This record gives sequence, structure tokens and C-alpha cells, in this order.
Amino acid sequence: MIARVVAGLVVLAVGGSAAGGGPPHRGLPAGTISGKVTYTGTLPKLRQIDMSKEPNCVTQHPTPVMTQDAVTGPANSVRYVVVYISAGDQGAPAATDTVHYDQKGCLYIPHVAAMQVHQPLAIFNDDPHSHNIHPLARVNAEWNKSQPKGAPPIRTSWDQPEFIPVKCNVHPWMHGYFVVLATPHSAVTDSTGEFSLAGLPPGKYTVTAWHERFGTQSQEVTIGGSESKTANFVLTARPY
Amino acid sequence: MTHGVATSHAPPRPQSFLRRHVFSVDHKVIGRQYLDLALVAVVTGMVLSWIMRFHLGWPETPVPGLGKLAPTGAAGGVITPEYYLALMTMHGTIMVFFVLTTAPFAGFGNFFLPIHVGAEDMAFPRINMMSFWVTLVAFLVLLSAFFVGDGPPLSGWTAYAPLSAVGKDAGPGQGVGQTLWAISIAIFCVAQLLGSLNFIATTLDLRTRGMSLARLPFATWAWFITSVIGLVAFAVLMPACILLILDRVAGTSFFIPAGLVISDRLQPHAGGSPLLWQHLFWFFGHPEVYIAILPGFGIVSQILPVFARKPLLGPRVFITCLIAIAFLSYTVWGHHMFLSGMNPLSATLFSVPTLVITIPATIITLLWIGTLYGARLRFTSASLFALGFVSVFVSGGISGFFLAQPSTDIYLHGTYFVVAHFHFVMGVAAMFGIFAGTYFWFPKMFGRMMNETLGRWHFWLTFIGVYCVFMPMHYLGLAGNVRRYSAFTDEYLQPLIPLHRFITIAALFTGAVQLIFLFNLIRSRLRGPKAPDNPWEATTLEWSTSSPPPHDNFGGRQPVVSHGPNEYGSAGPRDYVMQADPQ
Amino acid sequence: MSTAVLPPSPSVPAAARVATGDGPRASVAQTGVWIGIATISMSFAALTSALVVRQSSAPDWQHFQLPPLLYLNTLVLLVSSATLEISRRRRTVAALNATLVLGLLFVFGQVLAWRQLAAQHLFLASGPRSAFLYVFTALHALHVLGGLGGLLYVQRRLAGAVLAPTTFKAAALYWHFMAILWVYLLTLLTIRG
Amino acid sequence: MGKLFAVVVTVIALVSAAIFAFHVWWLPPDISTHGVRIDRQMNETMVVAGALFVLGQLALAGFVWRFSAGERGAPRPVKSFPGGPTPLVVLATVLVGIEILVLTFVGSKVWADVYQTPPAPGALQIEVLGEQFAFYFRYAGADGKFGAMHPEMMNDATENFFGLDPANDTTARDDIVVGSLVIPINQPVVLEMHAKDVNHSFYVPELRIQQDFVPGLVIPLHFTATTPGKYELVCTQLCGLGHYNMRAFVEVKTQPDFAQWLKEKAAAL
Repeated sequence: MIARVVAGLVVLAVGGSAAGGGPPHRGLPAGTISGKVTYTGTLPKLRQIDMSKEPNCVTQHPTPVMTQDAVTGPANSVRYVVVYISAGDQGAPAATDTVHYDQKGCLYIPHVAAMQVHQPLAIFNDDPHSHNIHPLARVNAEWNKSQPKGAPPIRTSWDQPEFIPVKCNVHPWMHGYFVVLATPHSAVTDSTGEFSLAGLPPGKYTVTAWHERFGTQSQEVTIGGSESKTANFVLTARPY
Repeated sequence: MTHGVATSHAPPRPQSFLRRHVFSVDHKVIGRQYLDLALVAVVTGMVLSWIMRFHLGWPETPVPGLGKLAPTGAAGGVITPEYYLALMTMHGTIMVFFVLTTAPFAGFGNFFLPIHVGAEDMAFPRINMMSFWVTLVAFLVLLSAFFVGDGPPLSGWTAYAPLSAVGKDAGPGQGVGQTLWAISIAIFCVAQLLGSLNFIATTLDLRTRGMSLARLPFATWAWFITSVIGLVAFAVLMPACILLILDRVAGTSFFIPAGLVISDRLQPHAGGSPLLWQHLFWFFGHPEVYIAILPGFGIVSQILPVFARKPLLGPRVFITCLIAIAFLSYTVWGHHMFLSGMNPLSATLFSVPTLVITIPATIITLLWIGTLYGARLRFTSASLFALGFVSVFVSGGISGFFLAQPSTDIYLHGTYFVVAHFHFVMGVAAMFGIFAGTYFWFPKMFGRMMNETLGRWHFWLTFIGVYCVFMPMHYLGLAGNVRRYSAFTDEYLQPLIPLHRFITIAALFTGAVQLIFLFNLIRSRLRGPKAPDNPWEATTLEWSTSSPPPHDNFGGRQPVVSHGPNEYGSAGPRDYVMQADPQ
Repeated sequence: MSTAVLPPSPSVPAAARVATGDGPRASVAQTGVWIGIATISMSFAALTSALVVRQSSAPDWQHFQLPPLLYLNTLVLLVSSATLEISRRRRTVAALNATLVLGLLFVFGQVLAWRQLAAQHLFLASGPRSAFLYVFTALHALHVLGGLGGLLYVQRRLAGAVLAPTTFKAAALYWHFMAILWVYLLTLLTIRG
Repeated sequence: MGKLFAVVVTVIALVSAAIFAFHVWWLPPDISTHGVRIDRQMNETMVVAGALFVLGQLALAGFVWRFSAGERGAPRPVKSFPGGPTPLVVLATVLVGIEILVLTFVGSKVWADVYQTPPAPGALQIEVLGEQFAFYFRYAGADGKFGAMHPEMMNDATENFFGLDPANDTTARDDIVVGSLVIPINQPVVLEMHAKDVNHSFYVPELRIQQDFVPGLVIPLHFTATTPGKYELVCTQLCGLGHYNMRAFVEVKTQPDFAQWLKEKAAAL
């Protein structure tokens, strides 16, 4: 048990930082697109998640846990924004490392997981009770599996690009997203709202930023050689 | 020794093995086929109950090998909540339909009703054969739910809408599995309707000379009344299943109201009524439990006089009570729905007939006990199981008092008290009826005697075992333990877990004891000692022909009946007078 | 064991075998049909109660005119009952053939009525009343086809002059019930407009 | 063999009846105003049923003990039950008949008070939503009015379980939505029960109350709690894979505590 918690933390550290996926090409000139995602407009009021139904989870959160659909950081930065190359991708090698998706304290960690088509995904249950994972896929095949306490991780992958909302039927407040993309170049912003897509061969790219509540924005960026371009996004927030 | 009149021409005797043993129209072969199907079904159902009981006692302990058998349902040997409910649904459906309706009614009934009335075969032999094969198809369709889509359905044997009617959004197993369940039950209804048609036509029209309705043996009375109940009950369940299938696949809204959000999707249905399914289902459901128990009444009333060596007390009263139960069984279905959102006034209306129906049941029990007065009881496996039936039926029937009144049902509905009640009456009493019937009629059906010592061991261990399994469930119910739970995570259930472990151990023990019965069945069928024509010195017609009976039951002679079935304890050289004895 | 010699009693025919004697036992087929009628009536009674409950459970009951073809089909079915009765009384094959043709015409007419409904965009799933209309007509037509099968069996035996009058009576009984059932269903669907 | 059967049946009957009689496992203490009469009905039925159960089993055991065929000695002539079946029929009809009348008459009054009478006028109205695998409760808030429910707007992720539309429905803005049922003592409470997806049920053993949620219907359920404390509310109608875990806590508070709790929740909106 301890080993898995440590592994979970390590992954958190790696996944959390803004250096997104996408291995650089050996020797070829490779550019980087980085930037920051912020919002304007009035934020919806985050509500406290009521976990009273599951005492195991209430004890794991000394401070109240807020809903995660509009998480922001300092200076209007927006967290859990998936920034990826939506057009102009020149067929980089597929990402093969396993995406870890953890259920801890009746929450999905990370709230949003970006992955490439066919990339292996492992779902862990680190709670002292059963969860059930129900990805509400429409394009991909939908499934709904329970994971009792201590059950082996569920290993799967998706074969079509899709923004798949994930819910736990047993704990209705648990929500997350599997963002399945055709391109390996993607990054999920942390509380600083920054992202960085490295290892991009020269070419004209369309960079898209997606957020579950504030919508999607795209920008055109052209990479000459081994240069670094910035692309900032400003999403509009509505109170209700 | 038989006495009778040469019939003008016997039916042509089928020659090929296939015609004589597989696709045979002989009611005896069909009766044996039904009993074999019920045997396979009861073993399947029992294994499912073992897995469920083990999971309730020790939720986290993996069952070795189960992970490979059911990789999705029991990854690593620990079954998931949805797989537990799937096993529960299949356990309930298999036991109610393919064991308790098939064995005592279709199995023994098919074999012995024609002989009891003195006929050569059922009224419509080809339809009779078809009803078995359609039942087998229904059983295979039901079992295929294990291997198709995402597993068997999880909405229980009652399959309440909209959980059963919405489709795969309602959870794993509710996609293909639930549709297969509905199709299997619809097919089963067709089979049962054909079976009932045959039973009624044979009893009314093919009775031999002298066999008036009053002289019908008690088992045949029970099969006849059960088939009348079955005719009406299954005729209602079939359209209900058809409407459910249409709701699931054709987009109609018989049972699904508007505005349902399931798995975060607004369902494209409007206007249906979930209570409509409950009314249609339970209009069939309660008569179904009488279809399961009445043949048991008939078998016990057939067996007790034989081993008490005295006539059944009040045979006419017994038959009148059977008929009273048949009528009343159609007026009580609402007691399953006191708290279901039905108009509360109708709860009071349904509770009265439910309590009134206990009167004929009490009378029949008192008649059995009265028959024992002044008897010279002989103890064989058959008579022990018949006596066990009386004891277990008393226990099960009495717990019905609590559930028949709305005021106490407020607390006990949906708890293990209900599980204890229906298991005692259907899961144990009806099974004791089947065991008694098997030990009693095995010599006649196969021409060989069963081993009495094994039979007695089987009785004593099972009798004590079932009380250890199901009596504690009453206590769980009183403590408010809710049924159909795959795990006990609520705080108020923690102190009850030791009781669940005791029940699990008792259930595994009682289940293992059934292997004695299985071994006895197989060994006696192969190497049991030769059975005489009338080993128990009984009076009904099947004992005045050879064991096993010839193809046309009476060896070319049609029996003439001149006595009732109840002539025991008479003076003279023999203390019984057979029905076929001359005046 | 004295074996009293009794007059040979009428044989105990299973329905499958030829029933030559005309004893009461030969009416097994009729008993069977009466039981079948009881079963089918119970099924349609259940469906009727479902219709009544469904109509009151939500205000979405459609109000449309039933295709007039259904009333014509009813006429066809009633005439076929008449021809069958003639055929039974006079044991004539021609009248029986007429019944068969009319029966098939009725089923064909029902399918045509379905197409007219479809043309008005009234499908099984478009509303409760059309759903019940389709379920009633489908189940009834299924049982009519079963009746036609019975009449074919009767025709084959009548042609071979080996048909017991009670078997013919049983088949006729079933066919008349089909007509009565259809009249009931159509009335129910019409008044529940 | 007969004597062994009689002994086994007697032991089973007496042990089972004793466990019932000594309340080894029994109903939890009742905390509702109507519960005391349910407990009395339960006790009365237990006494009557227990008596019938023990008498029935002992009669069976006694007759089997007395009338098994002795291996030794000539077979005794067969005696039939004195008076034939009629005394038994009369006994059964009278005995069970009277019991039915008593139980039905008394019982129907207990049932009617809970399920057939409208809630008291001053009852505190709370909306309950049963969904796949949790209960959620809504209080009307300061304006005393409940916002409209829109199924298509229900979103568990944003804790909008009741599908409220605060943007253009002002009455919904002050509605308090929580995951546990908090009620004041000695004040009638009426629950408006909504089912979001499939059948569920509302069962609190201590409150002696149970009622199914039916999709498409709004079912009122009223009761009054008398003892402060925290109790468990569970679902008794099979609703899917999480049925075993569909639970909420019922917190019965004194009047001031309840008012304080309500104020905190309103402030936290």
C-alpha cells in the first residue's frame, strides 16, 4: 500500500509540472510552444462537495473540498485546461508511457487526464472502499466497472479521440475527464495556468486550449527552427 | 395382476433410439427430461448461492479460480457489487422458474398424472413434447446471459422497471443481459401455457372408467389446480414480458416515465408507469409461489397416508382448501407493493385477503397433523421428508403473518425477514416436496430402489441445515438488515456480520449435504436393487402397473377404477384397497 | 383375480391418432381449444388493463382516426367465420378453401393497415395508443396465423375423409373466437380514442 | 426414528422461539411519534405467531412421537381423529379468523395514521432526491419557496443535483442542497420524494418509516422525530450496483441547533 502511495506522489510531481508529454525528435531542430491560460468575466461560485455519505472520505479531507469544474489559481490563471496541437501535427512517435489515474479520498487525481489514442491507462483505487468507474464514452465503447478495495488496477486504452467525462456511480460527486487525443503533444495546465509543448518539428500548427466549463479556443503558431513561441489564451467565465 | 379391458389398438411403438429417448412423445420420458433439467438448474442455482453467501461472509477473501472463470465479474477472485446482483438475479430466476415450477409440477406431474387418471398418455403428446423443448430453449437463453455482453442482468428476479426497462445506461448487465432475461421468461411462459393446457385436458377428458373427479389422487388434484393457476398466471406474465422487451428495444414507453436522467443522460421516454410493471408482475408473482407449493401439498398428501397406514383426514376438505387457495391467490398480489407508491388505501384492501388465505393453508396443515393421529407411522426417506415439509411449511407460513399486515410491513419490507419467509416456504418446503416425491416415486420411475441409509442421512443433515440457514435470517430482518446488499458497509449492520458468517457456513454445509442425494440418485439409477411393483403398499393406479411402467402405462389393458385413493387401514388380509381392485 | 369381461370401452385416442369412435372422449380437441381460448383471453385482458392504466398514467394519449381499412378487415374475418360454419355443417371443401383465402386476406389487410398508419407517421414508438394498436394487431394476427395452420390440418383430413366432426368443431370454435376477439379489440381501440 | 424426529423438531422450535422471545436481535429503539404503535403491533403479532408456531411444531412432534409404528408387538388398530376433520376446520377458521380480525383492525389504524392522513399543517417541507446511489435533500431557504427542477440541467459535478436554474429562477438561488437529512425534534416533517432515475426507497429503522421513490411520481412522506442523534438512512429497493452503498445520515437536532445549522448553510451559499 505504501509503495503505491509513493508512486502516486512521484507521478503527481511529474504530471503536475507544465513540461507536457511528447518526446523530442533526436537531432532534428525542435521548437517549443508555451504560454499561460487565464480567464475574464465573473467566476461561478465554487460549492463545497458534500461527502457525508462516505465517512472514509470525510476523514481524508480536513479542509473542505470544492467542486473542480472551475479551478483557478493566482492572477486569473485557469487549472485543468488541456492544451494540444489540433492541426499540423507531423506524426510524432506514439506516447507509450502509462497514464496513471487514481481514486483517492473520493476524488479523481488528476481531475483531467490527457492521453493519446491507444496509450495505456491504469486506474487505481487507493480508497478503503469500493469505487466504480463509468467513462460516459459515446464514440468509444462505454463500460462501467466496479473496483472493490484492493482490487488490481483496471488497465485499458481508448482507440478513438474523444473528450470522455468519467463518473463514479457510487459517489455521484466524483467527476473527471479522459481527454483522448490523436496527437501526443498535449499538456494539462496546473494552478499556475502555464503549459509548454516541446519537441515540435518546424511547421504551421493550430494550438487548441479546452476547458470543461469555459469552452475551447484555438491559435495558429508557426515554428521556424529550434525556436520557442508563446501562445496565451484568455477564456471567458460566466457566473452560472 | 392388473385388471382392466383390452384397448382396441395401442399407439405404434417408436423404434429409433432418438424417437424413444430424446424426441419422445411419451409423457414418462418427458417427465424424466423435466426432472433432469430441474436437477441441472438446481445445481447451477445452488452454486450461485454458495458464491453469494461466501461473499457476504468474507467480502475481501478471494475465491480461488473464480477470477479465471469470471474475469470481469470477479477480477482477482473477489466479486464486484454488480456481479453479486447478477448472481442474485440468476439465482432467483433459475430457482423460481426452472426448478420450483419445473420439477414438482411439470416433472412429476407429466410422469404420473396420465397414470393416475388411467390414461395411456397426455391429451396432446406432441404439444407436451414441445413444451419441454421450449422450456429447455428458455433455460439456454437465460444461461447465455452469462456469456454475452456485459454479463447477466442485475435487476433481481422481479426486474422492476425502469431499472430493467431503460437499457445499458442503468448499469452493467442491463443491456443485452436484461433483454435475454425477458426473452427467456417470455419463452418459458409459452412452454408453461402448453404444459398447463395438456394437464387440464388430460384430467378432464382422459380419465379411465370409474375414475370420477372425487376419486382422483391428491397429487393429481394438486397438479390439476396448479395448472389452472398457471394457465392464468403465465398468460399475464407473457404480455408483460412482451411490453418490457418493446420498451427496451423498440423505444416505446409502457413502463418508463418522462424526465429520467440515468448515467447523466436524459432518457428518450415519456409517460410510462413503473407501477404498471409491478402490478402485472405480481399479479403473476403471487400465484407463481402457489404454483411452486401446491404440488408439494399434493405430494405430501399422497405420501403421508401411505406411511401412516391410515386415510388422509378430510380429503374433501383438503380439495376444497386447494380450490380456495387457487381463487384467493389472485386477490393478494398487492401485499408485495404496500410501500411501492401504490395508493395506501389499497394496502389495507390487499392485506385482508392475504390474511384470509392463511385459513385454508392452516386447515391443510392441521389435516396433515390430524392424519398422524392414531397412525402406525413407518419412517422411510419419503415419509421423513413429508413430515419435514409440514414442519418447515409451518415455520415459513407463520412468518407470513408479519408481512401480510401493512403496519408491520413498514419495518420488515425489503429486509432479510422477507428473504427468510419466501426461502422457508419456497426454497425449503417446496424442495422437501420434491425430495419426498423423488424418494417415493423413484422405484416406480426407474424400477430400482434408492438407498434408505443415504436417504436418511440426507434428510437429517438437510433438515437441521436449512433451519440453521434460514431461521437466523428472521433475526437479521428484525434487526433491519436490508436484502439484496452485496456488502455491509453501514454501521448498524456491522454487529450482524457474525450471524451472516454462521449462515454462510450452514449454507455451504447444507449445500454439500445435497451431494449425498446426488450420489444416491446416480448410484441407485445404475445399481439400485430391483423395485417391486408396489414397494410402499400404496393404492393409486401407478402402483398397479409394472416398475417402470410399459410404454402405454398399463400393458394394453385399460384399468377400471372402483375405489377412492384413500383406502388405507381397512380390515382384512391387506390393510389397504387399491384403486384398481375389483368391487 | 377375477377378470370381469367388460364390453370394450371406446378407445382412448390421443389427439394425434385418428379418432374413429364418436364417444365423449373424442372431444379432447374441443377441451383443448376451450382452454386455449381461456389463455388467450387472459393475455388480452392483461393487455387491456395495461392499456387502461397507461392511458391514465400520462396525458400523452394520442387522438387519431383509425384507418378505415381495419373495419373492412373485420368484415372479411366475419365472412370467413360464416363460410367456415357452412363448411363445417355441410363438410364441403370449397367453403373451407374460401375461409382459408379470407383468412389470408384478413392478415394481408392488417399489414396494409400498418402501412397506412406508417404513412401517417404513427409508429410503434410514437405514442402509447399507436403502440397498443400495433401490439394488439400483431398478437391477434399471430394467433390468426395459428388458426390458419389448424384449418390447413383440418382441410387435409377433410380431403382424406378421415376428419372427426368434433375436431372440425374444435377448429371452427377457435376461428370464431378469433373473430370475436378482433371485434372486441377494435371496439376497445376505437372507444379509447 | 419417530422419537428422534420429535426431539429434533421440538428443540428447533423452542430454540428459535426463545431467540425471538428474548429479543437477542430486535428492532432498534424507536425515535418517532408513530413508532410506538408499530412496535406494539409487532409484539402482538410476535406473541400470536410465536404461539401458533410452537403449538404447530409441538403438535407435529407429539403425534409423530406417539403414533410411530412400534417395531415390537402387534400393529395397533388404526384410530381416526376424533370427530373427523370438522373440529380442525372450525379450530383453524375461528383461531386464525379472530386473529386476522384483531390484527387487521388494529393494524389498519396504525397504517392509516402514517400513510393515509395528510401531514400536519405546520410541517417542515424538505425535498428528497433519490438518485443512483445517493440521497440529496433540499431546504426552501429564506424565501420559503423551492426553485423549479429541470432534469436536463442536473449535473452532479457542479453539485446541481436538483437541476436548479439559479440564472433565471430567483427562488432557486437560496435553496440549500445537502447530502444529509437534518431535522428538528418534535416538529412534523414532510418529505417530497423525487426519484431521478430508477426506483429507490427511504428506510430509517429507528424512525419506523419506509417508502419507495417511484420515478415519475412525487410521493409525500411525513413523520416526527423525538430523540436527537445521528441515524442511518438506507435504500431498500434494488436500484443497481451501488444499492448497498446508497446511504445518508439523518441528524435530528434540537430546535436551536437546527436553526443555527440552517443559518450556517444559508450563509455558505
